[in-house]
Amino acid sequence: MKVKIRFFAQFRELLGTDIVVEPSSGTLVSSLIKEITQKNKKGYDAIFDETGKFREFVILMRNGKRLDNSDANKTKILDGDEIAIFPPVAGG
Amino acid sequence: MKVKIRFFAQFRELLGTDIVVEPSSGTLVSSLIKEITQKNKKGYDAIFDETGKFREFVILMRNGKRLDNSDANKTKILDGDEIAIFPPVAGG
Amino acid sequence: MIAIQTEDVDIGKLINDAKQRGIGAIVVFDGIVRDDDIKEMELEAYQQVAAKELERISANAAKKFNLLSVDIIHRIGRLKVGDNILIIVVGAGHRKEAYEGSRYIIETIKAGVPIWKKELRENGDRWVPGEHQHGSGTGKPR
Amino acid sequence: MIAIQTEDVDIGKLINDAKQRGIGAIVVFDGIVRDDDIKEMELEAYQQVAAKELERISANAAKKFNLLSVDIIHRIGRLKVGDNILIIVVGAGHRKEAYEGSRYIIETIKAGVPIWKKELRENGDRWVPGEHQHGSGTGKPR
Repeated sequence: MKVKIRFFAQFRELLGTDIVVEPSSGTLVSSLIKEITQKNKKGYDAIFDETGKFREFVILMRNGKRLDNSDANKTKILDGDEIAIFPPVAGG
Repeated sequence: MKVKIRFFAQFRELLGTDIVVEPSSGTLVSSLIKEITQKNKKGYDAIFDETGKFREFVILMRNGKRLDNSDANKTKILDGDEIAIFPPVAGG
Repeated sequence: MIAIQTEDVDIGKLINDAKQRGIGAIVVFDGIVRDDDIKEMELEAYQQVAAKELERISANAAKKFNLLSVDIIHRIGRLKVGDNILIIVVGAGHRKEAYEGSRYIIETIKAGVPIWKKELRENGDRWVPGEHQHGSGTGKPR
Repeated sequence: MIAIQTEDVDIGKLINDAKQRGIGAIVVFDGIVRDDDIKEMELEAYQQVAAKELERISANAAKKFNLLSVDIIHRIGRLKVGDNILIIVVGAGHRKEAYEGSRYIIETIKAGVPIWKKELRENGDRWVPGEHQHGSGTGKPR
């Protein structure tokens, strides 16, 4: 299956954006993000704390809808999903 | 002495505006207005109640400054004064 | 720019001109002749006093809300539905000040600047009653 | 008109186009790049989601405050000091609705629309921290 990962703002600068990956069936959202961010220590540290949990301010979206950080540990990625990871917004 | 009387809005329609009069020295503001409005009953009634007092909503100004209606009975007209009489404002 | 005038004004230009050092937010209020079954509206001002009042309101608002820029243009004369009556443009460092300053100015104008409006209607003309009570008494305006 | 775009917009024209049956008050909010020692500002959006959010905020505001007209244009890309960032034009029957609707829209945008700003400064760039806390926890954003 194919999934698109999108980082924004600081996270994009560290990790890139529009990353297409092909995870195996049953992969959890949190595992997939962890796997992708491993490639850049600063990027990983910006998103996860020392215990490997999402930092409190990190926002996740799955197909344009908020996904609670704690639910990301229970939610399986589906084919065609778009997962967005970003810091607090600052528009306006 | 010369004094200018200015009515606005409804009062202007009934009584005219920029009326230049030459009252005798010592004339009170209220007396002068009463004298001028006598010429038009509707105009007089719009400004004064049955007892001859200014209606509550009538606003007076002397040289661009608010003159309390009750003070108009004690205030003498001076040469060059501009007296304005108008209903509640409705700008904006 | 503070003015009481018959002419309309270019709001886009006012906004551009308001941009100056320190400005992060501009709020514009535009009061418009509404189509309440009226044909036209006729506005009248006690010009000298109203202009001085607008200057005073502008200065007070600038001080009270840290406004960096204030324009108030109040039109008089004959206006038709959709025409601008009153345009207020304020600029400030931040949005809170700009919104609050703008609102303060319109409310203060409504409360006390000597300007009057008459609606010209099919079924007869009507002087618009003010929103506030201004006489020395406590009764209602007619 | 609801848009997230790089181009600027003609505010005077937006105001004119907003005039329609029933409108008595228009309030414009214009958010501007302030000269806080910055050279330029770079704006980035999660475009599809942000546009949908703006549509939703516009519809909610219209319903909640009886707005007859709502435009929201949020700019992205590289902007310089004095440039418009966000323009909100709302039209309503009366001023109270127009002011409150406008304020509601800007506050709701600030609180949750996925758009980010980076200040480009002489002494290094800086991502502007949001005004609100959005994660699932209670800690402060960095």
